[in-house]
Parts: sequence; C-alpha cells; structure tokens
Amino acid sequence: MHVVFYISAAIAVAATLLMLRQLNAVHALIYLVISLLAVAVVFYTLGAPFAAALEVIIYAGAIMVLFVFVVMLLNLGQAAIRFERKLLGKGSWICPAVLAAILIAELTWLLIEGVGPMYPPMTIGPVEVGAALFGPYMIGVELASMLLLAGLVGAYHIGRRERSGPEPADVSEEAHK
Amino acid sequence: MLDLLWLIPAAPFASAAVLLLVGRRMPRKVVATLGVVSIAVSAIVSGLVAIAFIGSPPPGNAYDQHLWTWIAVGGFHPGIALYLDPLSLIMTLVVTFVSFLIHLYSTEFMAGDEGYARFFAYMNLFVASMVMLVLGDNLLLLYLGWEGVGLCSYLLIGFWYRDPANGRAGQKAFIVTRVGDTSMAIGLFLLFHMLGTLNIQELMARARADWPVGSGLAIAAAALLLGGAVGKSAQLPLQTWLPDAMAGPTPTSALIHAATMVTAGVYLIARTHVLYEIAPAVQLAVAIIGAATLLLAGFSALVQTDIKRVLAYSTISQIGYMFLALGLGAWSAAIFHFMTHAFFKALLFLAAGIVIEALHQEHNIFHMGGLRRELPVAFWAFLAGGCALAGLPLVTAGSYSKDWIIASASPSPALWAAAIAGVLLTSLYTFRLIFLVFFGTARTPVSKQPGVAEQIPVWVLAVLSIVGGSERPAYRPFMAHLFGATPKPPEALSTIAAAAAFFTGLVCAWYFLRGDAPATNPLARFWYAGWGFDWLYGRIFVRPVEWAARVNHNDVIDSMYDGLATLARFVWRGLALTENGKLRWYAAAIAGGTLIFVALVIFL
Amino acid sequence: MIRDSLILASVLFALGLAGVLLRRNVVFVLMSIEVMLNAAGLAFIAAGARWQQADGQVMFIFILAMAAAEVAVGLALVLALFHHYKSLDADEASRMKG
Amino acid sequence: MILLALIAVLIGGGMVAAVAARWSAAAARWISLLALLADFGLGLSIWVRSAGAAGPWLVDADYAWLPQFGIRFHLAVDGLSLLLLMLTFFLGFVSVLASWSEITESVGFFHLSLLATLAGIAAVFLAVDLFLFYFAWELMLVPMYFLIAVWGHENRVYAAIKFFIFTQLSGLLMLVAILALYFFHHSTTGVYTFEYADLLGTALPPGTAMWLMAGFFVAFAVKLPVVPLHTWLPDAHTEAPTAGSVVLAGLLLKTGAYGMLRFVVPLFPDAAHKFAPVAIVLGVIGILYGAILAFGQTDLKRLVAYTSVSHLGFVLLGIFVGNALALQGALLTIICHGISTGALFVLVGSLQERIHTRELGRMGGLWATTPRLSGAALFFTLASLGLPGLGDFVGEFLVLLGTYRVSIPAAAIAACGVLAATLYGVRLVQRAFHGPNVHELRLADLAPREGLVVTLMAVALLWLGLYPRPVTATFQPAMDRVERVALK
Repeated sequence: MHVVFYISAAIAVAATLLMLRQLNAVHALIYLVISLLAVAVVFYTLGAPFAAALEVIIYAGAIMVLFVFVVMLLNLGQAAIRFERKLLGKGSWICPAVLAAILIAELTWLLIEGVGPMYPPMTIGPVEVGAALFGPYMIGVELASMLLLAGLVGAYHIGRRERSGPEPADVSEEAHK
Repeated sequence: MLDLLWLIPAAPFASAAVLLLVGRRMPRKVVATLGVVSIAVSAIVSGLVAIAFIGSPPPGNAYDQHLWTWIAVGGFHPGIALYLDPLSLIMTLVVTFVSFLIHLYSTEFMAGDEGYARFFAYMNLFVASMVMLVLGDNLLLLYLGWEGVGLCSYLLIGFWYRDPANGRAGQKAFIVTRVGDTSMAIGLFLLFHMLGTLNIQELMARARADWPVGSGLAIAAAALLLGGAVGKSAQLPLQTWLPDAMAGPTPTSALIHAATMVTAGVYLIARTHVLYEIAPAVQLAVAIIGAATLLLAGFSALVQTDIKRVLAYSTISQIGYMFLALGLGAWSAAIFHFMTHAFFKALLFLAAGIVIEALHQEHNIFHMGGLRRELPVAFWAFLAGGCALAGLPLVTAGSYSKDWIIASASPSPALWAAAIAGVLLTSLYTFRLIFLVFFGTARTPVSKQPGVAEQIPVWVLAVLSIVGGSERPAYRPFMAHLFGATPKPPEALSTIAAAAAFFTGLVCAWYFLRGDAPATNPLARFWYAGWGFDWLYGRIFVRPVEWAARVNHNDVIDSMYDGLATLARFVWRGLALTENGKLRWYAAAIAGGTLIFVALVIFL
Repeated sequence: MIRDSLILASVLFALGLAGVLLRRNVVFVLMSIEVMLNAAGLAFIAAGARWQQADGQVMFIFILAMAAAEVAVGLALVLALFHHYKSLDADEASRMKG
Repeated sequence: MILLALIAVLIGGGMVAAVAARWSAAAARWISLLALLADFGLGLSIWVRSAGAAGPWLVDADYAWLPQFGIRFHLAVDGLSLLLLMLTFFLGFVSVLASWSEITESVGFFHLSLLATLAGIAAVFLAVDLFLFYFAWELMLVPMYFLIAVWGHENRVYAAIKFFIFTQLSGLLMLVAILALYFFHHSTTGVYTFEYADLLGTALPPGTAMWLMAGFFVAFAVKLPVVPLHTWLPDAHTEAPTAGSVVLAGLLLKTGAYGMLRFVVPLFPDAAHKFAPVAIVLGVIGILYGAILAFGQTDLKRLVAYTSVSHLGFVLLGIFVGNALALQGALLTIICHGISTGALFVLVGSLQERIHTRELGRMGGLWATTPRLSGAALFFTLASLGLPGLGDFVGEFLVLLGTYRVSIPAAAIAACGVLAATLYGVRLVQRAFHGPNVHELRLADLAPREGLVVTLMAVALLWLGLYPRPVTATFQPAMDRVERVALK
C-alpha cells in the first residue's frame, strides 16, 4: 500500500506541474485528469474507497467533461496557443513559484512539528459515510443541494443573458420564421 | 413721599419701552409729550422726595427702598433696591432736572428728524439708566445703570446711523468705556469675594472694618473701580472716546456731558470714597489723573476748530477737576463742581446747538463770527455759561465750585499749580471760542432763530449757572455735609490766584487767539489730535485685534481637521491603487496575506 | 503516511495557487482552482483517516458539490467573458472594476 | 407616565404632521405647533406641581427594557432637566414658527425630522439609564443630519457630514466609557446595571477614572463645543435651515453642558476635580477664541455661530469651577444663550429669506427699511454681549463671580471675553443695520408671526435678566448635589 501511495502521490504532483506549463487547454485538461485519478488512488490507500470512487466519477468524469465541453465551445486553435505563449511571459513564473514554495515550506513545517501520533489507516466504507451524511450532516446536505440549485440557476442565467444580445436575438427570430 | 422713589427711574423706563415698541406709529406731538412728561415726572418726584427727605430726614439720613431680590444664589443676593442719601439725592435732582430741560429743548431741536420717537426713547432710557446708576443700593445695580448709560451713549452718538463715521464714534464710545467696565467688573468680583456682599453701604462698612489703611486688597479694589470710573468719565488714559462722541445730536452731547454718563465715574468714586480713604495710593493716583487730564484736555481744547469738540475737551478738563477734588478727599467739592458743571455745560451745549442749527449744521468756529447780534439768545447764554465755565469770580457758580477745589489742593503745590494753570487754560479756550463765534465779522448767514422750547431751557440754565453756586444757606451746609466732613473754606490766596488766571486768560484770548485761521504749527496739530492717543491705541490695540481676526478668518483649527481629511484622502488614493480589478493581483494578495498569517502562527 | 498525504495536499494546494497566479487564461485559472479544491479534499480525507471517522469523507463530498457548482458558474462566466471581450485574458476583465 | 408622554407627543405629532402634509402643509405646521405647545404645557404643569418636592427626582418613570443586561427605560426629571426640557419645547415652538415660510419642500418630513430631533433631545434630558441616554444621544443626530443635509443652504452636505462625523466619533468614545463603567461596576458589586443612581458611587482606580471621564468629556466637549473640537459648529450652524440653527445652538449644544453636569462631574468627581484646571483653561480659551473669530467673520450666520463658541466657553468654565455661583451662572447662561442666540438665528434667517444672502457686505443701513427687525436684532445682540438687565448678563456675571473664587487670572481673562463680545456685537449691528443703505434694499419688515416669536423671546430674556429667581430656585437642589460632589 505504501508504495502505491507514494507512486500515485508522485504522479499527482508531476501531472499537476505539467498541467501548469501546458499551452494547449485540452492537453492541460488531460494532465489534470491524470492528477485527479492519482489522487483517487491516494484516497483509496487512505482507506476511503467511496471518496476515491466519487473522485473518479464526479471529478475526473463529470466536471472535467464540463471543461472539455467549454474548451470545445470556445473553439480555440493554434492561435490560442500562440496567444497563450504570449501571455506566459518569461519571468512570470518567479513570483508564483516563490509564493508556492514558501507555502509548501510553511505547511510542511507545521505538519512535521505539530502532528501527534498516527493511527494506521482504516477503511471507512460507503455505509459509514452514508450514515454520517444523512445523520448529523443532514443540514449540510440540504445546504449543498441548495448550493447546487443556485449554481444551476446562476450558470443558466449568466449563459442566457449573453445569448439574448441583439445578434443572437435576430438569429432566433429567423429560426422562428 | 419717599416711597415714590421707584417712580424716578420707572417713569422714563416705561416711556422708553412704549416709545420703542409703538413710537413709530405715534404722532410726533404724542411722542414729544410722552418723552418730556416722563422726565418731568421723574424731576417732580425727585423734587418731592428731596423736600420730604430734607424736611424730615429718615433715620440714619438714608432711605432704602427694596423692590425685589434680583438674584439669590449661594450667598449672593443683590436686590433691585434703591438707596437714597444726600449724595444720591443731589445727583438725582440734578440729573432729572437738567435732563428735563434738555428733553424740552430736544422737542424743537429734533423736530424734523425721522427718528423722532427713537431719539426720545433712547434719551429716556439714558436718563433712566443714569438714575438707576445713582440710586442703586448695590454695585451690581449700579453696574446695570452703568452699562445702560454706555449703551445709550452708543445708540445716541450713532443716532444718525446713515453716516458710518457716526457709527464709528458710537462704537468707540461703547468699546472704550467697556474697557473700563471690564476693570470695574473685576473689581466687583474682588469686592464680593473678599467682603461677601455688593451692597454699597455694607461693603463700605466691612471694608473699613476688615482692611487696614494701605492694604493691598483695598488698593487693588480701588484701582479696579477707578478703571471703570476713568472709562466712563473720559479721564486719562481712556479719554479718547469723548471728543468723537460729538457725532451725536447736540442734545445728546448735552445729556452725556452735563447730566449723565461722564459724571458717573465721579459719582462712583464719591460713592465708594471709603475705599479710597483706605487706599491713599490710589487716591493720589485719582488726583494725579485728574490734574493731568485737566491740563491735557485744556491744551487740546485750545486748538480745536469744531465748536462741539472745544466743549468736549472742556468737559474732559472739568471732569479732571472733579477727579482732582476726589483725589484730594474733597468729596463735597467734587459733587458741588459736578452740579455747577451740569448747569453750565448743558447751557453751553444747548446754546451751541442753537448756533449750529442757525448756521445749517456748521460746526467750524472759523466759519462763524459776529453772531452777537444775530443770535442774542445764544450769545447771552454762551456768555453766562462761558463765564461759569471759566470761573468769573464772585459772580458765577463755576467760580465757587472751582475755588473750593483749588483751595483743597493747596497742601500740594504741584496739584495746586496744575489747578491754577487749568483755570488759565479754561479761560483762554472759553473766550477764544466766544470771541471767534460771537465777535468779529459774520461769515455764515443765520437762517433760524430758536423757538420757545429751546429758549426756556437755555434761560433757566443760564440763571442756574450764575446763581447755582452762591452762598445760599439752604444748601451750602447740605452740600458740605454730604460726606460728614466739613470742607476747607476757600482761601484768599487761591481765590485771588484763580481770579488772576481768569482775567489773564480773558485778555490773552482777546489779543492772541482771535486769528482767522486755526494754528498749524506741529504742537497745535499734536494737541488738535488729542496728544496722539488715538494713533497710539490704534497701533497697540485696534490693529492687532483686526489683524488677528483677519488672519484667522478661516479658523486655523479647522484647517487642522482639513489636514486630517487630506491625509485620509491620501491614504484612500493609495489603497485605491490596489483595487485595480486584476484577478490575479487579488489572488496574490490573498495568498500573501495567508502566508503572513501562517507564518505568524508558526513563529509566534 | 497520513502526514505524507497532508504534505501532498499542501504541495498540490501550493501548485494550484501557483497556477492561479501564473496563468492569465481564465480556463487555466479555473483548472488550478480545481486543483486547490481537490487538495483541500485530500486534506479532509487524510484527517478522516487519522481519526478513523467518516466525517472527513462527508466533508469531501461537500467540497465535491461545491466544486461542481463552482465549475458550472465559473465556466458560464468564462463563456460570458469570452463573448464580451473576445479574449480569455483575466486581466482584460479588469475593466469591470467599479 | 407624563414623562413618556412628553416624548410620545413629539414623535406622534411628528408622524401625524408627516402624514397630514400630504394634504396640507399648513396642517403639518399647526400639528407640530400644537404638539410642542402641549408638551410645553405638560412641562409647566410638572414645574408648578413639583415646586418644593423632596427627593432627587421630581417625577420618575421606570420601565423594564432589556432586564437581562440591566438596561431599563428609566426617565426622570429634576430641576436641571425640567428647565432644559422647557427650553427644548420653547425653542421647538419657535423653530416651527420660524420655518413657517422658509420650508416649502417636503414639509411633512421636515416637521417629522424636527420633532424627532426634539424628541431625541428631550429623551437625552430625561434619561437616567446610561444605555438609554446613549441611545437617545445617538438618535437625535440622525434627524438633525437630515435637517441640515436636506433643507440646508449651499454647502449643506459637507456641513452635515462634518457634523455627523464629529458627534458620532465622540459619541463612540462615550459608549466605550459607558461600557467600561458598566463592567467595572459589575466587577466590584457583581451587578450588571446601567442605572445612573447605581453607577454614581462606583469605585474606580484613579487612572481608570481619568480615562473614563475623558471619554465622557470628549463626547460632551464636541457638543458643547470646547475649542479645539468646535470646528463642526460654524459649518453646521451656517448651513442648517433656521430651525436647524435654532435647535443646534439652543439645544444640541446644551446637551453637552447637561452631560457634563449630569455625568462627568458626578460620576468621576475626583478625576473631574483633577481635570478642572485644564477645563478652565479650555473654557477661557474658548471664550476669547470664539469672540475673535466672530469678530472676523463676514457671514452673518457664521458670526453668530462663533459667538456660541464664545458663550459656551462660559458654560464650561462655570461647570468646572464648580461652586454654587458658577454652576448657577452656567445654567442661566445655557438657558439665556439658547434664547438669545436662537433669536439671532431666527432674525438672520428671516433676513436671508428677504435678501437671499448672509454676507455682511451685501447688507447695510437696514434700519431704514426694516426698523422692527433691526431693533430686534439690536436687542438680542445686546443680550448676547452681556448687557445687564438681560438674561445672559446674569449668567455670565455669576460664572465670573464664581470663577474669581477659584482662579483670579481666569476670571480676569474671561471678563475680557465680555469686552470682545462688544467688538463683534457692535460690528454686527454696524455692518448690517446701521450705515448707509448702499444696496438700496427695500424689504418687508417683520411679519406678525415673526414678531410674535421675537417678542416671546425678548420677554423671556428680560424676565431672566431681571427676575431669574424662579429659575435659579428650580436649579438649586440639582446644583447642590453637583456642588456637594464637586467639593467632596
């Protein structure tokens, strides 16, 4: 298990790094999916099979598909890659890298200094999770559902308003005819 | 009879109130009647009160009428109460009677003026305040009258308000006298703090009991009160307002100079003379101020060209005599001179008013001349008043009162010499005035002869100026014992010296001072400008205050708060720069902030 | 191992943050945010494993729901932005500042 | 009950007036007038009935409000607050009459704001629960802000915001001090209470007492105003409509003085005693500084506003001198200054209505065309410069008399302040009413309504100047208590 954990952790970090320096959005997405899948394996090694499954299904599956749709909708070609190269200036990585390095250092320092004795991971299956989710966290579930509804409405609203501009309106009128 | 005392101030107060409120809608006849009758009531009541008082003197030779308690706070309870003793009686009599004559005169003098009702209202208020000042039984009530006179002088000097110069003169009078009043107010605080009352009689008794002669507190109190007296009576160093006060209508000048206002200082010192007896240093200062003022004003009077300014300086000079007498402890002499001065100075002003009116508001004596025949009333009145003023020996009232003062000064050669020099000066400027105005050739045609209402007061006052001071057994002892001390009998030497000075002045005036044009040498100009006091005060006091007000027009402190606002705006500008709308900038800021907080958690 | 997984979460979070700061393209920014959210989820899972409780996973599920909603709205915004500015440069949108 | 009614009548009247203004502006005005008249009558009845009443309060009304925090809706009057209430209603009456023709826009809201301000002020004078006091203190600012910002003159928004910031910030300091006092009281007695009577004897370490006193002092000093904190006042007074200026000068400033007398001195007697020399110096500076600034102004309303700074210096002086004479003098000054300055603002307001300017340079010689107005202005100017026989003189003289016992230099310098008052007073009269009528103004003289206002105020001043004893006698018990504390 340990070996699997470390290998998948290394894959996750590497895939994320590669994602960051990609110019093509679709390539970046693929690296992101890889990173997410690696993290799913990490979940599994941590004794959370249900979470691992969700990670694969929802994150790497549903959400990423959404990204793919959008990237395709935007129809970015070679021009986009050139544009992207222009945006990514020579020294632009220095400041984020420094910030990220400091953050990693600080958090690692905290974890090395402050964490108490560790228990070996124990598998917690969907049953326990379901019991907790619909037991003490009922309100949270309701709130999450409302959040999703709000997200749905919001996304629809934002997308719709852009389409009710003058030109699309003409198109729709013609379509009616 | 004595319980009618309250009517003396009340009648003119009431009349003033009525005239102020509804006077503009009343016919002139009613206004004049009300204005004069109210003073007449005062005068008659004071006469009746005087008869009652002298006929059957109340116990202690004083009568106290308590009307109501004014203030009652923590041991301080001055009353609205009137106090009548020989001193306040003689003052009241003179004030009300002379004021009555001046009011009568005004009915004709002011006949054409649009502010007729306002004029009589102010005049009535003036008399009422003066009577209040005289009759008040405590210093606070006296202060009420004191400020009231100051106010009325301001209103009346600036009566013809359309000319800003008149307004300035009124303001000057008000402000300068208020400088003195402030000193007096502090004196009141001191007296109350140390002696626990402001009732004059109690105050005097306690002062005599508590303070040894020459004690510091007595000197301070007397000096502070003297400050007030000097302001109101136009003595050095606060004399500058009086010559300018001539901007008011002539009856006003008569009222200010003869009956009210300027004599208030003399009255105050006479009233509180116990204090000055305890503080001999201040008393000496009073004498020196009087002597210096009488000389200074005499020289200034010698070179004036405005008929009223000559009289104004002569008033300052004559009040100087009264101060001299007060300073010498000759209280009765001072009051005696006040009385005769009231008669002849009122007479001179009223006569001057006739002259001015007759010559179309001409004030310059070098444009007059030869009026002896055209205006005989004015001439004879002026002659009577002038002789009384200069002190024609044996005949006029003024000579008696002045001789008394000079005789009192005989122990001190310097003061005595000043008094004699004063007589010479008085004689010089008086006869210079008479010769220039009534002799020589006529330069301006006469357009108006005085009517009855103007003539009656003039004649009455002329008679009083002549006979008011002779040795009448009825009131000479009364006068003499006002203060419970017998006066020095006039000495032969003083009388002769004064007479000699008088005649020298008369002759010199005839030979040397009848020139056609005013003297223009630097000394004359210096005297003409009142010894440069106005210039000096302008530099020392007026300009700095005006400068401060102008510089600080916008309030320095406010600009400090404005600085605070500017600072806030500056900081806002700086912070607004960070709000640049760049998403990544915000994210970096959040990240940076997080890093700092985590670092704080780690390292603290 | 749990500590290491937390360190992994930190590293992923930091990388996501770096991505947000580095990229000007909003699509990439959104992807980086996904990485950061995922890292947070990992931290919850690790904490749940540490205490051997189900709560960690519950929290992960909430984060998942939130990420879904966020992506939906975020991508809608990306589309709107692209239609409006004809560009995916996030700094272009700074003209929106009020 | 009657105390609650005092406030309720004002608020109710204001609301009814606001509603009635939809149909008729005149109705709104009459309703406001009647409400104030009713309150004045109630105040008078309290005064008459309570003459010689024993106990600290003449009337006391105590209701539970938030008992779990020790907050009570506790209203009470003693002689001090009663007379200030009477002044409130009187000046409220005056300001309604004064704005009769000046205010033509949003008449209903205007009267609501005015009456709400007055209700807040009345509540300030009535409250003896510190929390309620603070509540009322902040509440009166809001409608006052509207009065300035909506119906004011050219620069009204600036002035309104400045006013609000100054008073609000200083009020927060007071809130901090009140809360600190509340917790200190709890830590020593174990009782949470905002009740004035209970907090009176709270034992405080001297340093703390000084700080808490400073918190209260600053709040009241801004209102009073004490000199370095006064700069909101000229702007607010100048830009406010007439009614606003009257209420500001006549009442709002007085809440500061009231607070000093009611809270600063009794709650922190030792600290106040230690602080007194500073306050006396501040008072004297205020007297002279305000007078000199008034002398330099060319805006008539601003001039009058600065005279307030000068006069309230006397009040501060009187309060911190702390003997019977000075305290009574300070109170009389409060009342008389409210009337005389209020009247001056009414007159300046009616002048501005006629010539649409406040610049002295655009006036001159007005006596010829408006003798009644000019005469009235002269009268109140004289009152303001301390002419004996009018109310202000008695107050200022007593303050100075009392001050002399404590500090001779302070009394002497403050007396020069009276002299400085002469300077600006005669300057005002000269520039506006005397002199030639260079601008050839022909104006309508005071209307009967304005005449009535002015006459009422003049009579009140004469009464206070010649027979102030009913007023001083009413103040006496309250002042005795303050004096006892101050001497202790």
